[in-house]
Amino acid sequence: MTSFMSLQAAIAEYVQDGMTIALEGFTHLIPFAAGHEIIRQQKQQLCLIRMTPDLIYDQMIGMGCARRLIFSWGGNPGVGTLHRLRDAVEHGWPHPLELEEHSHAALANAYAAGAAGLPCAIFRGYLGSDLVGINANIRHIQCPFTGEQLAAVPAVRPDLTIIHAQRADRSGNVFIEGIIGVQKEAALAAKHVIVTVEEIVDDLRVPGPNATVLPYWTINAVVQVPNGAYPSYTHGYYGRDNAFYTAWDAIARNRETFLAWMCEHVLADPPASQSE
Amino acid sequence: MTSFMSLQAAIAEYVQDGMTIALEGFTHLIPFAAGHEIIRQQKQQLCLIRMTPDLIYDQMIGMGCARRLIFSWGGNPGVGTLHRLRDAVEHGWPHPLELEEHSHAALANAYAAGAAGLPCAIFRGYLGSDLVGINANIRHIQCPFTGEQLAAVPAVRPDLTIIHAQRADRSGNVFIEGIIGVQKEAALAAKHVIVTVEEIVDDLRVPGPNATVLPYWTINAVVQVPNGAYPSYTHGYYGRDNAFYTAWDAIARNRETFLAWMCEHVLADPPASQSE
Amino acid sequence: MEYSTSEMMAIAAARALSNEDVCFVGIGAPSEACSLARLTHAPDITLIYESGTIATRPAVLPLSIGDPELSETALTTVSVPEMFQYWLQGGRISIGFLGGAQLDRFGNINSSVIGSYERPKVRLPGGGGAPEIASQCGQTYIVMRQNRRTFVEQVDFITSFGYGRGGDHRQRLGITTLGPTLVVTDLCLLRPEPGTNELLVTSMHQNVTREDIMQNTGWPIRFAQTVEQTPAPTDTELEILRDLHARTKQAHAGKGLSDARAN
Amino acid sequence: MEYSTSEMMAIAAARALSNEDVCFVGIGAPSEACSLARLTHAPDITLIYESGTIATRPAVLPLSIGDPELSETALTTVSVPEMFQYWLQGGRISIGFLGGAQLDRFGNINSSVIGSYERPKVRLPGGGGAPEIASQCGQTYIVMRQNRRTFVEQVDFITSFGYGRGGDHRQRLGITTLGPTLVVTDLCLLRPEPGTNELLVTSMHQNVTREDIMQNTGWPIRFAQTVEQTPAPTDTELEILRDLHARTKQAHAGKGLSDARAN
Repeated sequence: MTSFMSLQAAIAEYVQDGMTIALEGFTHLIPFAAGHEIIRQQKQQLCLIRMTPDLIYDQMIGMGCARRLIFSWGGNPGVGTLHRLRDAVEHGWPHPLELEEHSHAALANAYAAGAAGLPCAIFRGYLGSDLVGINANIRHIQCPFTGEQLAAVPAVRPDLTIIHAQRADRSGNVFIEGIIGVQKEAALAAKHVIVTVEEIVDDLRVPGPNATVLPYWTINAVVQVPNGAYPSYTHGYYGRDNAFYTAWDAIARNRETFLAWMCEHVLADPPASQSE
Repeated sequence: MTSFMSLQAAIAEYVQDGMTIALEGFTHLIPFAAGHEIIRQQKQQLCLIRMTPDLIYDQMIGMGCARRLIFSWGGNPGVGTLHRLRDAVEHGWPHPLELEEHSHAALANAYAAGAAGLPCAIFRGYLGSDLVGINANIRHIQCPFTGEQLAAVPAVRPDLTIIHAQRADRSGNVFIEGIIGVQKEAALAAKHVIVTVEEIVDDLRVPGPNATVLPYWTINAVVQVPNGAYPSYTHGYYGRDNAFYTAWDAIARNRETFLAWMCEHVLADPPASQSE
Repeated sequence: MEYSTSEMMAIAAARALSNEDVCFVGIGAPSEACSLARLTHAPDITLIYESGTIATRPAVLPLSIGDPELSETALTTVSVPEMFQYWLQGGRISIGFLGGAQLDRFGNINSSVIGSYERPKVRLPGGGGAPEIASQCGQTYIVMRQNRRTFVEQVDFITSFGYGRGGDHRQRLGITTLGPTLVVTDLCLLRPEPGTNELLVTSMHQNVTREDIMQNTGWPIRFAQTVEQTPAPTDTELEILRDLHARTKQAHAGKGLSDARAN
Repeated sequence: MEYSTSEMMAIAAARALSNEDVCFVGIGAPSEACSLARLTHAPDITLIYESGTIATRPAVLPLSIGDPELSETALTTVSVPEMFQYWLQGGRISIGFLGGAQLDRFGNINSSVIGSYERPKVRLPGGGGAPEIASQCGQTYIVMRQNRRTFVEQVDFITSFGYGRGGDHRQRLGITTLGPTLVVTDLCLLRPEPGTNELLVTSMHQNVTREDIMQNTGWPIRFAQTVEQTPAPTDTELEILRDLHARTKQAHAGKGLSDARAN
């Protein structure tokens, strides 16, 4: 059942050191504000899951929140690599980071299996790829009808999933549209769910009978955070700050400029996404 | 790629005796007009797949089109049994009918596996049910991570799927909304696809970015058939004729009244769904 | 007010539901009970139909599992594969409602065939969603009329597993949900006996005797140590139920194509 | 008109596409080639991005795989699991576009690590959708700049399988799709040799010599019996490509929150 909470209270209540958590959003609707609050509350030793770690996990890794990362593509989209992720993997700064690396198909199926209450997902994947050799969580089963070998990966079942969405109604039902990614699956796969939303409204204003809605009884905390996905975006509310994504490359390239930026924009102040 | 065709031409081109075909639509959007055309063209020895055979398969079975039925619930919803289906199973009239019986969960997963190009679907199903003993297509696999036994069923891959939808645009892209059932999966699982639609329009008028749309290159034939789902219904166009569903029980109860009704309403005339 | 045994059955089933429940609803008696609960003491109950409609609020009883009324009043409607994958198998449903043609003392249900499977005397509609509703909902409630054809010594076919042969049979199959914790009939309420999981009569409806129940049960039925008496339907319950049926009857009559198109 | 080698690469890749293709598009060079094809000779080409956008028609190049432009102009947008299940694995994509950090003579691609996997010299972003794009699309086109760091004797890690060790290696793994049938670089076009499936140079861009290609390849590269010359970009191709880049540059500059909210 849902409670309406402040972001600070929701993160304090649902995020504990050492947990396995997923902040999902496939380019769109990335819950940046929630990630920043995790950094401010200095959560540590987290096992982070995300298909595309993006800037938000680069920041969390660089600030020492993570011990392990389960992912399928770890770059700055269209710009280059994630320097803080690389520094953690290549040089152990600020902590060594264990990687569990998958393909998108594998991780998308693993979230779907989690949502479906299954222990594993099967798919026709990883054929000929060296990823099979470096990830013990890629195994195989045989189809009992055709004999074909299929790849299997364990279901993703985070302790907590955090997503950002367009809006919630006053019961806590949440509406999401645009590039919906794996957010529904990530939410339904998790033990607990926090949803940050642009607004809380009387009428959810869904566009049709098949709109993507998470009922209030699938969510633990709804938090109103206008611009909570910035510099990612919220379809129908604001666009992606591609200029900032490009600028991040220089900011994150060395440790000093990174820390200075985090101090100024995340630690010291209320986050940009909430102050505007 | 799509062609716009008449119903008669589409059925003549894509339905051959002995084929495995699925006419899907979960209560909503059942392609009655297409089923009636199959009856008029006296197609035979079909292997029919449908989660809920409903009146349309009762009619097709009673008129001798079918040799085999793959299904998960074979009743007249809220009314009772399907008398023609029963007569075929219990007394072999007009032909004996082989049954492959599943649960809804199994068949829904099997369609999804077909759409996903997999040879089988796995799910946590049939626990303790005698259905396991009477259907050789219910097998098991072991999760390679937890050791749990999971049920497996072969993917459904029809030679042809026929569905009914609200509308198509002039390229042949199809929009569907309301109770969408397994229609998308059934279409994407099939080798060929016929879609009957209420109307063909310049602008598809989708309600939002995540509307259920089948692109034209997934469909072989688009056929305009106003009221093509009647006495089932089309959300946004016309309602379900519950009175007719109730009346069907008496019509179908014996062979003579059934045949007389079919002669009058399906064989002799252009179907009600097209004449109005 | 006077009332029928069917009305008593629907009202007794409705009373077992609460505002917090997320119910997987079947057509017929289950639909009636769930709608009645929503219109009386449980206005916020979440009703889900296997057609994919989530949190639906129909004003009339649907004839089918996918009537227009269901999707038109739902919070949202998902595909059928999603319904069975993310919602039912995903463990999101607290109560599943089941009926059937035959029931045995351990809550196993037959909705497939009377007679042998290969040469059935009566070919019934089949399981539909029931085999997985029986194992995947938090618990199940069964609603059925009680007589010697329906309450049998041994079901001809186990379509949906209850407690199997009793005891921990469920657990031994790896099923973690509670199973049929309540059976509501036109005569009484039954609940599984702790330990054996045999269904015992725990409450008898007004004017029903032990003799009535024994005569209408195909096995030597047992009664709980304390058997309660089911409170009679209140006037409010009966009025709301009858209004619902009146609205339903009107809605289902003559919804022909020409009618619909005139709207 | 004068043109750069990058422009030649994009234009050569675009020319390989047709109106009937259903393309799984990656960011960067693939996106450029696909958009250019759509804006020139293949207006009805279907472009699909792994973010779930189907039949998208962006006016500018997206920076990311999930820019707003993509879903705003798409026929429809599906979830990411559905994209990988029904559309990619379902066999609906005719052409997958791939890039990478390293390529070998059999079209195997590394986009994971330079050096060893456990102690990488450079940790690259990883495979993303590529491992399954490589095996599940009807065929794949690879677009990469060609030099001794990218065209290597042996890739450090096979992220996405091409022809493995050549010959029928693909078939032996049960892969039924064609694999990398075309590689487009800033110097030339390469195609697999029938039988061995070793990549051979089949067309050289204007003003490129065999010596240039050999010096920029980390293995003893072979040339097809007949090597064509890639036609130079036309003025129209160049103008449309440059317009696209100009629009893109403007769109990506200063799309801050305040800007966006002013809209």
